[in-house]
Amino acid sequence: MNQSHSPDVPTVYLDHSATTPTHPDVVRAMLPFFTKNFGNPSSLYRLSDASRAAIAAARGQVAAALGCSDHEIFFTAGGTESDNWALKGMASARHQDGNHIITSSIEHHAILHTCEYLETQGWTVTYLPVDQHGLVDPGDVEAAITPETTLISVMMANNEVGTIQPVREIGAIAHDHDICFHTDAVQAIGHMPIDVKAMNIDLLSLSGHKFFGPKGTGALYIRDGIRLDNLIHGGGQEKGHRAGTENVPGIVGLGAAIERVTADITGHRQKVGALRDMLAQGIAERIPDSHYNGHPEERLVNNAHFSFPGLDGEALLLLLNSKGIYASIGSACSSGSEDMSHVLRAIGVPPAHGRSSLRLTLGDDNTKEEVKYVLDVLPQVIERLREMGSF
Amino acid sequence: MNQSHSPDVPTVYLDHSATTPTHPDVVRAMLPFFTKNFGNPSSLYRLSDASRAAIAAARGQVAAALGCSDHEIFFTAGGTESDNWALKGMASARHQDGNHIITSSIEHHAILHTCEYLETQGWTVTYLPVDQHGLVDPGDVEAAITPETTLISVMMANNEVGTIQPVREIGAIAHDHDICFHTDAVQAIGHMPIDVKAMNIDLLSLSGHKFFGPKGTGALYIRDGIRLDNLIHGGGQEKGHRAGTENVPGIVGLGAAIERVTADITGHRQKVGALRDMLAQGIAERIPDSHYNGHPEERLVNNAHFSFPGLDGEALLLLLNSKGIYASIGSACSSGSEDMSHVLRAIGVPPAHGRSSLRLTLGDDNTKEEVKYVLDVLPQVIERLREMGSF
Amino acid sequence: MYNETVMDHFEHPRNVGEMEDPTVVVEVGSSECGDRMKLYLKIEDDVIVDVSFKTLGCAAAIASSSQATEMIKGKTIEEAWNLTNMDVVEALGGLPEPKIHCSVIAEDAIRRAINFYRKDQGLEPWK
Amino acid sequence: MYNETVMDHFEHPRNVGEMEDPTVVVEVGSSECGDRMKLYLKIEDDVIVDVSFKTLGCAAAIASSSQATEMIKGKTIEEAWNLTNMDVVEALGGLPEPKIHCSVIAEDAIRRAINFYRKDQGLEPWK
Ligand SMILES: Cc1ncc(COP(=O)(O)O)c(C=O)c1O
Ligand SMILES: Cc1ncc(COP(=O)(O)O)c(C=O)c1O
Repeated sequence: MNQSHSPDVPTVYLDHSATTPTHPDVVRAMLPFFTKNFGNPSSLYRLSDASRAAIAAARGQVAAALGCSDHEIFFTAGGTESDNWALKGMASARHQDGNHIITSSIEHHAILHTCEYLETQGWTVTYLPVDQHGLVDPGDVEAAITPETTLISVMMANNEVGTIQPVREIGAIAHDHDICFHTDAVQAIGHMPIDVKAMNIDLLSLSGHKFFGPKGTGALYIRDGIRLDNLIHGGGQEKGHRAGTENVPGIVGLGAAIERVTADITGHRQKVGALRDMLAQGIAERIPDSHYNGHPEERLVNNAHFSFPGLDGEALLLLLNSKGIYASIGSACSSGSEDMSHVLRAIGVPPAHGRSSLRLTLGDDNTKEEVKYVLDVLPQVIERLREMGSF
Repeated sequence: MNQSHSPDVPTVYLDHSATTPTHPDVVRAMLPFFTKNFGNPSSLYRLSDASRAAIAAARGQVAAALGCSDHEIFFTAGGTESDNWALKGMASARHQDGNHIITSSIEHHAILHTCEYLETQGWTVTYLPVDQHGLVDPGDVEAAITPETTLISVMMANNEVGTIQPVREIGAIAHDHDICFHTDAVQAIGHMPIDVKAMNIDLLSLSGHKFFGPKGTGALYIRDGIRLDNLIHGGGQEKGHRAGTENVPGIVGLGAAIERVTADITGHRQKVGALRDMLAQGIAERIPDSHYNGHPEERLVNNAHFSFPGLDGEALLLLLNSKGIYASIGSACSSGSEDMSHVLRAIGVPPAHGRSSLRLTLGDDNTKEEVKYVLDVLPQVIERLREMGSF
Repeated sequence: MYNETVMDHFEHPRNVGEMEDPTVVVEVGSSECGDRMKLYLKIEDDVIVDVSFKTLGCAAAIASSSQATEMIKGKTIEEAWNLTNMDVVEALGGLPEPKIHCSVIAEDAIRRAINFYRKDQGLEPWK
Repeated sequence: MYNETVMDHFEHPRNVGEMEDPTVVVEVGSSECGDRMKLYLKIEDDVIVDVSFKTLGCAAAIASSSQATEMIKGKTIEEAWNLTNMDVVEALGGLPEPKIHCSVIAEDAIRRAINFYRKDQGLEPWK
């Protein structure tokens, strides 16, 4: 447990799906590119050789993590930009072939709001339902396909309840129908092995700050032969596909971070999986009327998501905060039941459960001790809030 | 002069318009937000207070530099994104009012290629000519206005020849006709005082790495009351106008850098102006058949742009490189006369001059000694190349 | 996100709990966000001599409940009637804009309780 | 951007300059990018015994000129005729894709010079 604001309160960060600290090794890799090797990669002179070489190396690191070729990787400013580019770029490039997009109802807003925007521009979008565990049924994907369908976008793993989708099967269906398949893998990187070829993926989004890389960095994998219109026009960077002076330190950090976090996925899964199971089982045992949301097995190895009816999630979050525990809620009070998280609504969580939900997402930097501390504090805090709210 | 690759060759960086090193103070300001204050600004807990406060402070720093309110500043991933957002967002928001855009023929590709894209989407674009010094005539702006015109975009200062446009007059004309006025001020920040209100600017783009801030950071000023469609859809960041987890260290760096570089613009103009004049006069005196491009007075205080007919600019650049001098060419050989820089073509530079052009852009980190070194080396190098190419 | 006064009232809410022998008890719910509050008043000679509450709600709802109960303790029912949710927000030193509505539940509960009391006394409810 | 061999030929070009008493001199220009090259050959018994050049062009054009002149020195005109720009690029260890065309000027100049020479000798130009 780290040092924290007040001497006797520990700091237990359990919100790795929101963001992660940039790993010190990653920061170290980035530093020379701020001050020393600062040359614009587009410049011809020797000073810029280091920038160019560093970008090429980072491209290789990302490609290696996904099982693709270097030239299939394009750097962006984050997962949101990658998602926007994939959807708008593909919709636009294939608008002559059709105007129908299929996605799921539990995508991140970066996908959903982009789809809603495309709907205002003449596209039709099917938002597939999910079962109570958050799973998309590949049969539903197949059934939703029309002659107008040009793009299917289904996330690899959900950011709230952690459910992992049958991406390979969905990709195969897409390809059977000559439809492009995009997956938002922002939450998946580092937590499960990814091979874009074997998984039938044409486009894949990722975001650096979700795996101990820097914020404001991301990438889009674009399979060879897939033609995408540009999202951001201007200079000839990224082989003319994504304009703007390259964020060299950020790209270096993204590369270092993805290499680091994919170096030993098996070990990570064992370690973090054990902590998560200890946490989830401990909660189930100690806290009455607790409900585990998401899929029992097909879920992110670091995700535990619960509802504790009889209290408000935000209040829970803030009391945990005062105990040095940082977590996330499924749905904010200001939004209330009507605005309950679209994910919880889609998996059929009742409003009273939805407003009382808590997401705990672990990382390699968490320890058994920390989990024990949470299992100590959480039941007390929940009991206190339930007592105050029961009548 | 800094230490460099080989012990006896100095390093003289004269390409500040391409990019700048991130200032050590700026890096220092950024560092805590990678590892310590890494919380997602959207998270409710105390850990994220520092991120939120830092973003608010940076917004204030940018606003102070431009003379606007904090809530008129929106962070982006660079000048290119800001330009794309301004043009596409405004074109789209006002498409009911008209489909005509006015810009100049010497804008950066971030503007020109975005305009070309908009042309494929049904917009009409007028590319105004400039005089031999690179100036847009406000009369031409007025004459180009049609009832369909919804947006005028003219850069504050040109990135190649440094010409400063009569932005205030153009803005006044735009407002007389109820047309939105955008200016790309990427090259201007720190080199001249800017007051968006007095200068009649509705939208302004800037990019951090041009003024000793980090690459991959930028901002768009959106005047109160101006409605712009979003470019990047997703989460509710930037008050719902620009989605994506905030690049907190980058934003902090941008704020620190703009505060630093606008703290003493008068002093900067005196210091760098003197160096630039020493350089330009020295070149004019020592190098026969040299041609100073751009405007004699209305130009960026750090910009010197020359043509040296009888040689190739890239060859010149590389020989300078081997002497430790880093500069930029107006137009690359691989492109040749047909593809001569659109800016040089627009100001009527003949192809033989265009291919032999050199841009030297100074910064506060340059010294008199360095300028002397350049004035020593440049004539020799030019003579050698001219000798090799004269017959 | 919340200021220190709000956090203090949230972490250490005043007047929490049930009350023996209250003069009046009401339960109100906000349909907007599902918050619920139970308010107990002990009233003597039109003066609120004791008050307690229970709330299921976010930090803003709990802090507003706590602050509001502090503000009406010892006051006449007329004074309590005139307390608005914005008075409570002000006393808390402000709430984030999207959380303002969470303070309405306390005002609601107090007015509803006062009118219950008045009806009990055979008086017209206030409007 | 350029490899070391290219940079070496560019910074220290071989065979630069005018030649006294050349057998043949040609001047060629690339309309594509405005490069120009002047090539001097001294030919004895169909063997290129000396060569020099001047070039106005980018680093790739200068390095290609230098490399090409090295490759034809001492060679028969037939051998020189068969030298292609890609041979030069290969000898240089490669050029960036958009710079390949800059190596064509040297091949052009050599072939043009050889045919001048052959015409001088009353022979048919090669194709
Ligand atoms: C599944 C998913 N997609 C997309 C995003 C957007 O990524 P970013 O905020 O880095 O742009 C996130 C995280 O915020 C996410 O969890
Ligand atoms: C005038 C101008 N506009 C826009 C840009 C684009 O900025 P960035 O490359 O940081 O996206 C640049 C610099 O590259 C520029 O000089």
